[in-house]
Amino acid sequence: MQGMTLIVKQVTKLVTGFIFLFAFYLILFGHLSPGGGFVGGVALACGFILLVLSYGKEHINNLIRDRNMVVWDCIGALAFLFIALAGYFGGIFFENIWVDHGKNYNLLSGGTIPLANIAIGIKVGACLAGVFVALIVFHRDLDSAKGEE
Amino acid sequence: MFDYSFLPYVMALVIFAIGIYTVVCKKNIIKIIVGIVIIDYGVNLFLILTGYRSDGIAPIRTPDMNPEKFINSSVDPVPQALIVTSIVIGLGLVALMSALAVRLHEKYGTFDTTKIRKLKG
Amino acid sequence: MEKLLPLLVAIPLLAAFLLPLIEKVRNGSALSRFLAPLVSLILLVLVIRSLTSSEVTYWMGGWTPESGSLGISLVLDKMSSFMLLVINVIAFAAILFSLNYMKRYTAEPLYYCLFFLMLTGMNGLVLAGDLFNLYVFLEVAAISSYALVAFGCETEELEASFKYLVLGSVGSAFILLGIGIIYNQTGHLNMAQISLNLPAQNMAILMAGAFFMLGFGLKAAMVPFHAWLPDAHPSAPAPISAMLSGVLIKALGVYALLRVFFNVMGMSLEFAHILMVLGSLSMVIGVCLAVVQWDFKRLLAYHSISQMGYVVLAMGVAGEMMVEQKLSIASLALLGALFHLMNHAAFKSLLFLCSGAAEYATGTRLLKQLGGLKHRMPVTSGCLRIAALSISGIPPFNGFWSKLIIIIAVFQAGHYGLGAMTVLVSFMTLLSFIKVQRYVLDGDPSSCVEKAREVPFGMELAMILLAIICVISGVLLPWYKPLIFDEAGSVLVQNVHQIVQLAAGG
Amino acid sequence: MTIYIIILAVFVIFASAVAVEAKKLLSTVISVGAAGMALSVIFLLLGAPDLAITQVVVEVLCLVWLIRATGEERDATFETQRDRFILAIGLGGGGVFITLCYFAFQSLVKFGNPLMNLSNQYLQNGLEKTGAANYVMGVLLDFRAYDTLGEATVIFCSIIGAYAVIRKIGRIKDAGHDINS
Repeated sequence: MQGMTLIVKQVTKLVTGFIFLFAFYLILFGHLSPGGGFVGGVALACGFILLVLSYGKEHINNLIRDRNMVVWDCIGALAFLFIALAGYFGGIFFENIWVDHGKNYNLLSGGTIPLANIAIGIKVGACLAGVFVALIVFHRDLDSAKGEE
Repeated sequence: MFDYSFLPYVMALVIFAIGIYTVVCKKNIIKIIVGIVIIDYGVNLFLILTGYRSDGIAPIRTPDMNPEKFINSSVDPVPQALIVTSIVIGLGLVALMSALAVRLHEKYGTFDTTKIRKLKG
Repeated sequence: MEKLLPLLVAIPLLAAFLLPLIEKVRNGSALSRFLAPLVSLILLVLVIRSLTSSEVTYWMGGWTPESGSLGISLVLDKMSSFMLLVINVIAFAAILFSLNYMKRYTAEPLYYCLFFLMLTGMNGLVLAGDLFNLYVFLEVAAISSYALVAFGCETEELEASFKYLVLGSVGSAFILLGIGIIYNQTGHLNMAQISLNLPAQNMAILMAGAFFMLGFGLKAAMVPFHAWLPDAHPSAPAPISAMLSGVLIKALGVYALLRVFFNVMGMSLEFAHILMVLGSLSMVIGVCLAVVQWDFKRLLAYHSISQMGYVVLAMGVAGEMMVEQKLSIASLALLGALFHLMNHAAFKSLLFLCSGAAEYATGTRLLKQLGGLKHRMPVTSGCLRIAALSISGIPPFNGFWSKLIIIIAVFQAGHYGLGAMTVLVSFMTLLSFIKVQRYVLDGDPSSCVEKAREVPFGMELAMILLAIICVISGVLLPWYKPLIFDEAGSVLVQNVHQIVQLAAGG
Repeated sequence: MTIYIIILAVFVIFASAVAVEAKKLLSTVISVGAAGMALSVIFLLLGAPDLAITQVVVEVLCLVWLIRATGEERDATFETQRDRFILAIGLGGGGVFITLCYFAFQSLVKFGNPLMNLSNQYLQNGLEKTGAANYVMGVLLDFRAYDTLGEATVIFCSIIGAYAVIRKIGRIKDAGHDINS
C-alpha cells in the first residue's frame, strides 16, 4: 500500500489535527457534554487510521513495529484499574475519592471521572489503532511471502 | 383502534430477527459478521427504547436548568450507559471476528463457509 | 472478608493487564511462567479464606442503598463461594499444567493474559449481584475463551473458534435482550430489587425467561444448542479444554441459569419442566454421540454435554419440587446438582489434562493410534484410570455418589421414566469409558506410544492434584456436606441471595 | 416523535435487509454502515447524544475494519445460490418470532413512560454526588464504574485475542516430541 493521491494527503494534513483536537475535547469534556473516554479513544484511533491509510504505512514505519501499541493499551488499562484501586485503598473499590463538591460544571469537577476518561481514552485509542496496524502488517507479510514465492 | 405505541419495540425485534436470520442462514463469513453487527443494532435499539420518556431531554444538565424540571423531563440515563457498554462489546467482537476472518481467508482462500468444513460438527 | 472481595476480580485483572507488558521485556516468557502460578495461588488462598466467611455484600463505589443511589453490588453467599472454590482450584491445576505444556506455543504471556482474563470474567460473574454486571463479566469470560480456542492458530482451531464465537455472541445477544425486558418491567438492575419488584407472570416476563433460557442454554451447550462445543473444546490447548469443559460452561451456563431462575425470576413450573426436558435431552443425546467417537478429546467433549445434562435435570427436578413445596426433595436434588457439578469439574478437567499429556508425549489423540500407555506413562495412566472410573460412576469415586444422589432425587420426585433413563445413561458412559481404557491404557504399546516418556513434573503434579480430589471428595462427602452444600442449596431454595443483599442495605 | 422513529427504524430494517441479501460484499458492508448511521440518528432523537456520537464513531471504525478484512483484491464478489428453501424457513421462523413478540410486548411498559425506579435515584442527586453534569458519564464512571471496568476489560481481551489470533506462528514446530525422546 503506497498511500493515496496528493489531494488526499493534503486534505489529511489539514483534517487530522482537527480530528485529534476533537478527540481530546471529547475525552476531556466527557463529564460535561456528550462524549467520554471511549468515544474520544475511538476518534483518536480513527485519526490515526486516516493517517496510516492516506500516507501509506512506510511513512510511519516506526509506529507499526511489532505490536508496539499494546504497551499504551496496557498503560491505559492499568491506569483505569489504579483509579479503582486508589478508591479501594482510600476506602471502597471505585469510590470517587477526589470528587470536589461545589465545583459543578467546571472542567475539574467530577473527581476521578475525567481521569478515568483519560485512561480509557488512551487505552481504547491505542488498542483499536493497534489492531488495525496489526491487520495491515499481517497483510503485508502475507503479500511479501507471496512475492517471494 | 390500532395501538401503535409499542410498535417501536417490535421494530427493534425485527432488526434483531434479520440479524439472527443472517447468522443462521448465510454462508459467508463477512455476512455472518454483518449479521452479528445487525443483532447488536436490534438489541441496542430495544434497550434505548425502554428508556425513552415522551418529549424527554438528554440527561445532561446545564447551569441554567431548573433541577426539578430536569428530573421530571430527562430520559432514562441508565439504558444509555448500558448501551455504551454493549456497543463497546460489539466493537470488540467485530475486531476479534475480523481477525479470525482474515486468518481463515489466509488458510482457505475463501470466505465461503461451505468450503470451510474441516470439522464435522 | 468483605474488604477482600473486590480483590478476587482485581488481582487477576492486574496480572492480565501486566502480562502483555511483560512480553516486551527480555525473558518475558520465563517471567510470565513465574507470575502465573503465583497469582493463581494467591487467588486460591483468598477463596479458601472466603469459604469460612459469612454472607456479605460489597457495594462498589460506596453506593449503598442508604446513600440513596443504588450501585453495583458484589455478593458472596455460599453458592458463590462454592463456585469460586471450584473455579479457582481447577484454574490452579490448569496453570500448573500449562507451565510445561504451553512451552510449545509462541507468545506465552498472551496466553496467560487471556487465561487470567477468563478467570476474571468467571470470578466476576460468580460474585455479581447485578444483572447487567453478570452480563458484562459473562462477556469477558466468553470473549477470552473464544480467543483461547484459536490460540494454536491452526486451521481447525480457527474454524472452531469462529463457530463458537458466532453462536456465543448470539447467545449473549439473547441474554441482553432478556435483561432489557426485565429492566423495562421493573426499572431495576440489582438482582434482589428485581425479584422484589417483578410483576406477576405476564407474557413479557415469560418472553424474558425464554430468552434467558436460550442464551444461557447456548452457553451451557444444552442439546439443541450444543453444536459448538464438540468443535471448540477439543480444539483448544489441553489446559484450556480443561477450563472450558471443567468450569466455563458451568459458570457461564449452569450457574447463571441457577441464579437467574432461582434468585431473580423465581422458579415456575414451566421453566422447571423446560429445564428437565433440556437436561434429559442433552444427557441422552450427548452420550449417544460420545460412544461413536474415536478422537479422544471429542469423545470427552460429548461426555461434557451428557454430564451437564445430569446437572440441569437435577436443577429442573429441584425447581419443580420447590414449586410444589416439597423442599426436602428439592434440596436433595440441588445437593446432587451441585455435587455433580463439582465432581464433573474435577474429573472432566483431569480427563482433558490426561488427554493433553498423552498428546504431548505421543503427538496423537486418536484412540486407535494410542495404546499401552500404562507401560510408558504410569502416572498419566493412573490418573486417567481414576478419572474414567469416576465419570462412569464406579464406587467409591466421586462420580458414583453424585449420580446416586441425582437418581434418588429423580425417583423420589416421582419421575420413574427419567430415573431409569439416568441409570441407562450412566451405564452407557461406563461402556464408553471401558472403550477408552481398553484402547488407550491397556494392550501393547503402539508405534506412537513406543517412544513416549512420562511428562514433566509440573504436569504430573496438576493431574495428581485433581486425581486426589476425585478420590477423596466422594468419600469425605458427609464431612464437608454441611460446610458447603447445605448452605449453597439453601441460597437457592430460600433465596438467601436476596436476603443478604437487602440486609446489607438495611 | 414516534412516527419519525418508526420511519427511521424502517430505514434501518431496509438497509439491513439490503446488507443481508446484497451480492457484493462491499455493498453489504456499506449498507450495514448506512443502517448504523440511521441508528445513530434514532439515538439522537431519543435524547441520547452520547450514544449518537459513539455509534457514528464506532460505525466508521467498523466500516474501515470490515473493508480491510474484505480486502482489495480478495473475492469481493461471490456466488450465492439463493436457496429458496432456506429463505422460506427464515421468513417463516421470523414471522413466528415477530408474532410472539408482538403479543408479548403488549404487556411491556408503554413506550415513552419508563418506570425509572433506579434512574430516578441517579437523576435526583447525580450532579451533587458525582460532579458530572453529563449524567450518562456519571452513571458510567461513578455509579456503575465497575461495569465500565468490565467493558474496558472486554475490549482489552478482544484486542489481545485478535493479536493472539493473527500472530504468524502458533506452535513451535521443531519442539515436537523430539525433545522428550
